[in-house]
Amino acid sequence: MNTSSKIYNTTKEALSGVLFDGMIILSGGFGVVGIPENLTLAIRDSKIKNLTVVSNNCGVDSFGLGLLLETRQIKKMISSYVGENKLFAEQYLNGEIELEFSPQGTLAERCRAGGAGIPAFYTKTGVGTIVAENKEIKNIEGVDYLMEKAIIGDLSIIKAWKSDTSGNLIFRKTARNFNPPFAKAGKICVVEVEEIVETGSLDSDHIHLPGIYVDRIIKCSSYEKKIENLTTSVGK
Amino acid sequence: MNTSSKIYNTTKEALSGVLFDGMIILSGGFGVVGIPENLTLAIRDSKIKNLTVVSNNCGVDSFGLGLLLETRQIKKMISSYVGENKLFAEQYLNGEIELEFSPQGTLAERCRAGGAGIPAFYTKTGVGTIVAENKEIKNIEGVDYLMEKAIIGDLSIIKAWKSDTSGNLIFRKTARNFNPPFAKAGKICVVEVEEIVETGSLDSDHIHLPGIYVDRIIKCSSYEKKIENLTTSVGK
Amino acid sequence: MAWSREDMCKRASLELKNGFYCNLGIGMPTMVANYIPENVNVTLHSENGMLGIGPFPLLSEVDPDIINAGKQTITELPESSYFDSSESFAMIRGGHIDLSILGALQVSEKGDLANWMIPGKMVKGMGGAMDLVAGVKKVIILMEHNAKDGTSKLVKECNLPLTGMSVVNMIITDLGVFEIENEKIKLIEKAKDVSLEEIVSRTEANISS
Amino acid sequence: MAWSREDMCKRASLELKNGFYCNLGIGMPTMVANYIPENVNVTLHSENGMLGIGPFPLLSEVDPDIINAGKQTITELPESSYFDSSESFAMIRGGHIDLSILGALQVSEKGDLANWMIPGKMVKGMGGAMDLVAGVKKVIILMEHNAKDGTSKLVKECNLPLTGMSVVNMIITDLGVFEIENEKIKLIEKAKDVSLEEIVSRTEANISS
Repeated sequence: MNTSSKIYNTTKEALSGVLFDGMIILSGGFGVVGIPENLTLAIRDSKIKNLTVVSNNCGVDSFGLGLLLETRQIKKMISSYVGENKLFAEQYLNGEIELEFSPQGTLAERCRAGGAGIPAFYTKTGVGTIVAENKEIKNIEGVDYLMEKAIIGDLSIIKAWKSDTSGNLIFRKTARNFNPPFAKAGKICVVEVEEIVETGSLDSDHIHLPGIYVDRIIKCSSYEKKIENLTTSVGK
Repeated sequence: MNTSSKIYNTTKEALSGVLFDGMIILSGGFGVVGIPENLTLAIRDSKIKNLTVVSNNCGVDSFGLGLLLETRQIKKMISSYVGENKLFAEQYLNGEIELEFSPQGTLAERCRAGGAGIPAFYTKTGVGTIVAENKEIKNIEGVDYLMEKAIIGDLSIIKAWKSDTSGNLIFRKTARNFNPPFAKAGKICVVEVEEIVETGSLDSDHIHLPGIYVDRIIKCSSYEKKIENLTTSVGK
Repeated sequence: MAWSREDMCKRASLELKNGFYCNLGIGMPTMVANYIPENVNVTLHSENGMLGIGPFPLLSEVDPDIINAGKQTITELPESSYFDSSESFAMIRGGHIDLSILGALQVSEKGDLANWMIPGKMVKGMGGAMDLVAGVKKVIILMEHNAKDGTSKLVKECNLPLTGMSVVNMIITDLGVFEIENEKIKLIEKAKDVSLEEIVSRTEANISS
Repeated sequence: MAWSREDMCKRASLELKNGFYCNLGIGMPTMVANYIPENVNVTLHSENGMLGIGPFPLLSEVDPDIINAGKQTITELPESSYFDSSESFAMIRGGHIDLSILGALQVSEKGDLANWMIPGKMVKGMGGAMDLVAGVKKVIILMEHNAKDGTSKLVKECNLPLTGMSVVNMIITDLGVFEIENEKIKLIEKAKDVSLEEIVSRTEANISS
């Protein structure tokens, strides 16, 4: 099945040799949708520490990145929203964890830039707010913009729906979110997927993330896919 | 069929009210693949002049943007490569047309930035070359980068394969190229397509360009799809 | 008599014009979607990567991979499309979204907005709010006119950390509708049976009309 | 006896390692693809928006919507994917392409490259060459050692307009293989039956070995 040798058999193997204390990890997902739940478990079990984790959110209590808070493996978070997590609040107020807020769109773009060889860009987002502190302001054609710098991670862990054996990826619905830009911004990108298909069985016009960005693939059979806010309507 | 009123019946109607002398037009395509051949004809027939045209290439003699050279409607080109066009060379050497070279990736990114609200970004491309003349150089973490500014057009004309009635677009093979970034960077975007399908018949996970970027759609039945370099192999 | 929350949502829904692409914030702004007139075709954007938000699903239809920015389970529509977060915010930052309706803690006369942080309390984060107010063509704030302690939320100067500077175009409260023009707040519509005097007395900011 | 063009392409093909993503320039570099060993799995990138370039099509298979950066008709492979130009150059600029092989007019001792413009003659444009040399991990130049008039293309300083500064890692000519290290050109391999004396006499740049 595997000529490319990108496919691994366990999450532990898929992360072997790429983990170290103090590293920067980009972790895909929005809320708990599209998060690499199984790779996160493997990082917990690896016991590496002093991590800087870039993720839009920090999971919820006892799920996703919340697990790495329990084990105190995270030294610093770069996020746009950490409101769903009591343990985060506790550790932050105790001074046990650092926090850098990046507006959601700026965070996505900083990683997209990191993957695209753009070290910095200008944006109106955050001008006149605390986000602008210690950042260069440039006036371009009469408007003030903030310079934001790219983010590059030592490792990206992401979650896709399907991969082919070359690492071409397809995501499903809103589980795509931060996964593609984070994949591109990691020096190494490890992806967990629900299904691996033969190369050639995905439509070449509809690859969401080409295999060039994917170093290692692990198929996981267990997905909890927690729902944060179950909202439903009644039938007509 | 049309609730969104984005669909027009002729290329002339699809461009009515949006053309003016001296405007900036972004024209999709690479070589002559994925170019808006029919909208280009309608622009020729509109007789607007003094155009600044942003396009990776300038068509070939008597096809694509080459047609607007014949009628001398183009005042300035912003391109990365104009080598396929004798008439361009002639008008350039006579001083009849201005030319701004932008490296191909920088050109694509300047338009992507224009569409994404990023007025300027830094890149290594072109540092130490004539492309860097009169541009700001910034040293970021020991490396020199060039500041490149976004491009926004008064109008984008692009070519897609299929559109649904909401303007969600699908491109085909290498005919995608500059069309999506140019679509995003135009104040108005007019797209010509080979087929219009009902909204709901395209896969929501596989829309290349969401309808938010598309203002007007025209289905064209005539496609010449010229081939510049026919290269073939013999069977085994 | 001031407007009810339903009245406020209905009034806000009149700002959604046919063909608009809109982003509705968490809370009351999300509810505006329930009042969009049938003949008005609006496409709702969710910053986590979706255009064309449908209604909440039946329990049997719930799909954990389809949520909105408030992490609520939702459904898709025939015109829906999905994309990644960098693309989603390119739409926002690039000015392709026609209208955003958001909640607020304070709005100043200049249109400064504070809606993400109360120092001293735990900070949850700005999420996409700073991007929305900086990028979307028109920003409408939908909020109670006064805080629970009675203080005015329309202020001369915000003393809470800002979400954006000079970014608000219109404010809809339980007392009326206001526009920001040339760094002034102008009353353009009063809630039924609410007097100008009441509005002025309950507002810290200067109001012109 | 200097290397033939086929020898040069074969030598260049040895630089394509298993698992590499490569971009091959127009002309002789494109031909290197014909010499990739069967057990080496390389994915070819085309800057107009494709990964996984296949061979030229049979006449009956020609598809005008599938071309490479040289505007030649090509075919796709099972692993192929298509994307837009901004994404294609994000791959290049972001350092995701392992190797680019390009032609040249001049290469200097510092690794400066000139390959896009001869002033006074009509200028065709740099296309994607400036992006490739600035972004790709390793840049190999494949060129004749001397121009048609006999002048050396390995020079002390380029006098033609540059494509990039200090960007070339390796040069393969009909006389041998050279690496640029610490702003010096080092000979690492001579073509069969070519002497060091011949190489030095036909080269303007200083050569160390």
